[in-house]
Amino acid sequence: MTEILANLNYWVTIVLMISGLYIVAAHGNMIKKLVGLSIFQTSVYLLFLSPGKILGGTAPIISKDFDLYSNPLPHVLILTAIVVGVATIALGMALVVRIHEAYGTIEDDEVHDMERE
Amino acid sequence: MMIDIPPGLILILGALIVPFLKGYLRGVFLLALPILSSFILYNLPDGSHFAITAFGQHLELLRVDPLSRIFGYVFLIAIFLGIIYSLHLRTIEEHLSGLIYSGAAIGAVFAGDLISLFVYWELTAISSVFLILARRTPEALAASMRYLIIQVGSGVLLLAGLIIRWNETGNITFDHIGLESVGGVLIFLAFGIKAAFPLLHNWLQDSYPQATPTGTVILSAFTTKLAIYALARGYAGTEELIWIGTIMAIFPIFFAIIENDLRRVLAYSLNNQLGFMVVGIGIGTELALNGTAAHAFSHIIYKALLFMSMGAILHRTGTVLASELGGLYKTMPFTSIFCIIGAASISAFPLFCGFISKSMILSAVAYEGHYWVWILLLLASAGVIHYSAIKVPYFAFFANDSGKRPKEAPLNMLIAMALASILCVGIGVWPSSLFYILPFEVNYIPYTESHILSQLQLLFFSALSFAVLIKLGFYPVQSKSTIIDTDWIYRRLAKAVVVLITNVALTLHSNLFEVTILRARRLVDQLYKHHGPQGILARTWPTGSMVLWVAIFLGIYLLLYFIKNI
Amino acid sequence: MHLPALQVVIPLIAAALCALFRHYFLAWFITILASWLSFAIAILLLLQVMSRGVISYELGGWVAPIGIEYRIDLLNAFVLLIVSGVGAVIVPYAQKSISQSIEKSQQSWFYSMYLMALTGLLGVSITGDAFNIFVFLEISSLASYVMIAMGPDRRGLTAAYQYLIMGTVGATFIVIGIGLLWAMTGTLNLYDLAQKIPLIENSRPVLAALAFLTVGISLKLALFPLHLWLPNAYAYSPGVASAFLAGTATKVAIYLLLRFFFTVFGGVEFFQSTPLPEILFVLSLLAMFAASIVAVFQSNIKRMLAYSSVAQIGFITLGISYATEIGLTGAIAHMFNHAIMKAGLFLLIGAVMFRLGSVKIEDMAGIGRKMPFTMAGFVILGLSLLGAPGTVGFISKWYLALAALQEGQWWAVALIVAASLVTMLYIGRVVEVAYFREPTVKVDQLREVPSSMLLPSFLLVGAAVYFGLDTSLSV
Amino acid sequence: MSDNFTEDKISNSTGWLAKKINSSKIIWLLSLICVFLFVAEFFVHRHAEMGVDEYIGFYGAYGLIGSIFLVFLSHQIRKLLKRPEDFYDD
Repeated sequence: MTEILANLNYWVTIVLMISGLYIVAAHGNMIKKLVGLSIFQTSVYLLFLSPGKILGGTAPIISKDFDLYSNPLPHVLILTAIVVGVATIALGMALVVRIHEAYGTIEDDEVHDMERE
Repeated sequence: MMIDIPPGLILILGALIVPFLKGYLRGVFLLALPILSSFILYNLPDGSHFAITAFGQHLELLRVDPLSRIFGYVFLIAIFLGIIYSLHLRTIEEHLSGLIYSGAAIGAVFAGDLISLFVYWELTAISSVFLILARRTPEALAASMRYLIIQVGSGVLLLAGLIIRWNETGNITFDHIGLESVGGVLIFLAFGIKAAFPLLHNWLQDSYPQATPTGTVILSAFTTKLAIYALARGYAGTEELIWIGTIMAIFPIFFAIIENDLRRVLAYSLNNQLGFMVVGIGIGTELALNGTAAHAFSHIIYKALLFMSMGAILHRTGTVLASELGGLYKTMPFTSIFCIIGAASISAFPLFCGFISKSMILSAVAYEGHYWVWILLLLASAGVIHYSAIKVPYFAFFANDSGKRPKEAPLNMLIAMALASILCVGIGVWPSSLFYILPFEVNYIPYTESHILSQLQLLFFSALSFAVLIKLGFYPVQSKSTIIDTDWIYRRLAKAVVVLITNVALTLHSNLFEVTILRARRLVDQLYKHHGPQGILARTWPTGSMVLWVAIFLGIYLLLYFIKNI
Repeated sequence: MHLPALQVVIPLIAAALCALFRHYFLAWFITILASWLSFAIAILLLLQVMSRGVISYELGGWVAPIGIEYRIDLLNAFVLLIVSGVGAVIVPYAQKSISQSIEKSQQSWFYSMYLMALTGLLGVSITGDAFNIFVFLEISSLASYVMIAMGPDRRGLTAAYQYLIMGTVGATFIVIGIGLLWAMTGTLNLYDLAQKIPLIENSRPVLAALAFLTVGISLKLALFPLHLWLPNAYAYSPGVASAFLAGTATKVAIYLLLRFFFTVFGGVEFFQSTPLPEILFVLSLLAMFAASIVAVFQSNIKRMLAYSSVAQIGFITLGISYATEIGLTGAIAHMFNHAIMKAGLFLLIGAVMFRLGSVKIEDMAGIGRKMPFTMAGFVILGLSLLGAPGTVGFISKWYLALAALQEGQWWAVALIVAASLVTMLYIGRVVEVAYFREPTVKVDQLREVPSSMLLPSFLLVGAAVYFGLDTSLSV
Repeated sequence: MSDNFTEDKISNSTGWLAKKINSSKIIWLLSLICVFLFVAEFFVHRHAEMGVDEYIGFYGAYGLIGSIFLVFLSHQIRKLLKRPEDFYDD
């Protein structure tokens, strides 16, 4: 148990990752798929950020009062990754809107059936 | 002098100019090309002339020696005759393809290394297919595709063989190869396909009769004789060839006797004549190789002549089925005479060219003491007169009158046939003219009393049996039918197999993923039935299934990488 | 010199300009300027690398491994050349093609996206920073989704959506792999990673990272059977986008595969100690056959070419799976050659679409007589695709066969050849319809496409023949 | 189109060869030549190449019997291989 707790951040990452993928795979609703995708990406943010956190450390602003800082690099990276993620989801949503206009549905299998015809 | 221009290249480059010419100018230009090319070939001394370095290899593009020279000459004669024969055509595709095809064949003959041989080898395949396609019938289209696949396949084998050989020996010069190595065997097979070895032969009977009237004339000259040249160069004296050749000389006879399409009959007889040449290569003595070269030379001419006469009939009547023809001698007298000259040549009548060359091969067989081979080849010679020499002219021009009264062949066709006939008789009467260009010195006297007599006996008794069998009604009735040959294997059997496989593949492709997902889902279904009425389990979601595959793959990779680590 | 930075920055700024001005012709003009400039830069970079060796460029003056380093060696200089070359050749063609299929008001967006995709792909190839790779990959992917969605068919939308899901999953896998590596080593610089990984290369996180990277990159390069997003994406996008993506996107993914396996993960020895060569080998063969056979049965010619791409990628990964000098030479040569051939083929089919308004094979009966140049180009590139001597396709297949021989795998040579024969079947089908059928009424009224479309296509056709004869560059 | 050479075709035709009498004439002529060739063998010095061919009339007999054999064998083969004309219609 303590071992699980010690690596809690990784366990959360894995659970998020798997549930995100599961939603993408299992849900037919295109928006829900995007939600799953978003959760999946979120797990990555956690994966990057959590190792950078040092217990008792503070934000990496140099000051005389502190000598223990968190690693700033993951924050920089993940800010970028979040922007990318937002752009992806926004584009995905836009596509879903267009698909709804064109097909009248956003259920993956219904669209799939319409295309087959 | 323009010594260093490869003769084949002149034809190929010339072909590129043809589309820009019209009318008489085009005709003159077409005829000038082979003449110019022969002139250059005549002035080329023996030796290697045009070496370049490519693919990190030393390539000899133009190696002239007596063996390649005689094939070069006869190929030029053949394309010259072919051009005259096709001068009446308004379209240029056959001229173009014929020129490139013959140029490639000539290029291949003068190729001094296997890589340039391969390039020309494939070029003959690709350029010649248009001669069949130009017929523009669905059958021709299908036949041409089969032809192309087999021909390109031969080239591919050649490529594989040459790579292996290069790997083994580091040498790609085109000289004696032999069957000792894997590479040698593959190259042998590649040549064998083009030479129409038994069981590899059927592309010939399948495609040649489907080509245009002029196309078949040109086709008949190059591909197979190029293979004969290649075999003579690479595999002279290979014993296996003797038996391969003997079988080749015998088995087409049966098919030729029962075949109704006269151009197909000629295609089978082409195969039978190749058998004699292959035997000659297998014997491999100087006399035998001389005989092979001479036979290839005369064969190209008389077989072209026979195909020309059939082509003329096809041109005028639209058919060459024996069961549809007969009595044409009344309105096509010249064509019939030329056809008979061709027939006399192929059956090796004294005073015709076939007599000279076939005698050389038979004598070479006899001198080496191959008793059974000799007996069987004699049988094949007797058989030739049946299906090829008598059957073709008989059913086309005489036999029972079909009531068809076509016009005599166009003038250019007659001229081409006349020239070929003159060559047939000329070589038959003055064999020394042919002996002069043979690869080895000739000490052979074809015209001895004994030889003439035995040949005449063989021919006339055989002819008598034909006449009697026809009279008594024992000769197979010529009727519209399909005779199956080894093409059955790929047109029926293989087709069935391929259809099966592709069906399976297609079904797999479209269903495999979904089926797998479905199965996975069923499993999940049982485990997570309580997951509510959402009913994710009965449906298929393409995007979803893709993602699932990704996950599965991730799992597989993780597992494999970790296993490796343990 | 700031050439490495300019390589990426020029198309990026140009993309922004296109979006700002929103005038269709101006946008096209900016695009052509930017794409040819970056092509010129790529050539200059390749020449520099050839003469002076590896170029290292520190962005903003921050020293690696803290700053981002652009590092150009022969391999990625070559990839830059492919990407920018294909990108540059396509633009002149695009104007006519795009003006027909996309509304005027939307055209500047298309060009903007085109430039963004170019930026992303160039960035992926040039950068030496692992996270940077992810960012650029996403830039190019996002732009491609938009381009695909702009296709004339509504199926373009679903294709784009599917590609978006798959692409994002793939990119996320890659970034997970990168994250694990970073967690283990504390660096994101590829060359720094290469130093540190051998010390810990058998630890589980590193292997997990490798698995994530493998799957993610396989998805991006459409390695069978993770190719399912590709056929629709290529088939329903505008002709220009199909040509661009087919020529570049998968090639960059292959570059990534090479870079990660052979630079970051310690090269050939490590590669061969994993089961990857075997997996790659089997999947490549499956791709070569399964995808080719599927291509034979396609009625939509763009889908046919898309499946053919999957098969040709199989040829490339086959070469990689051997991990020998000849095998890799073959793979890289085929990467270059396939970029030329496929981009050219898609451009020519785009030309058919431009006139005929359809890409169904049966609608193309007799088109060879009406659009002789277009179809002649198609035939030449088709011959190249099946590996006829005298074309680029021959060179790369020659090397692949040699690589197989070096391993003593005669039967693999036979399979390579057999797969090429299947290629002949689908190319032959098009040739048959185009040349040996009587033209339909619709085809009979067609004219050849304008030279602004023909010339770029023939530039690629010419390249296919030229590099088939002069092999000094690609080999 | 008839499958065979029917009798009425022969009667319609006017050609020299088509007449039954003439076709008999040809057979007689051929037989005559054959006899002549056979007799000639006694006057010509025969140069045997393989052994069997020293027997008088070997070539003639072999030609006659050999070709009859070939034709009859073909008959049998045809029964095996003959298919309708549209067998391969694909």
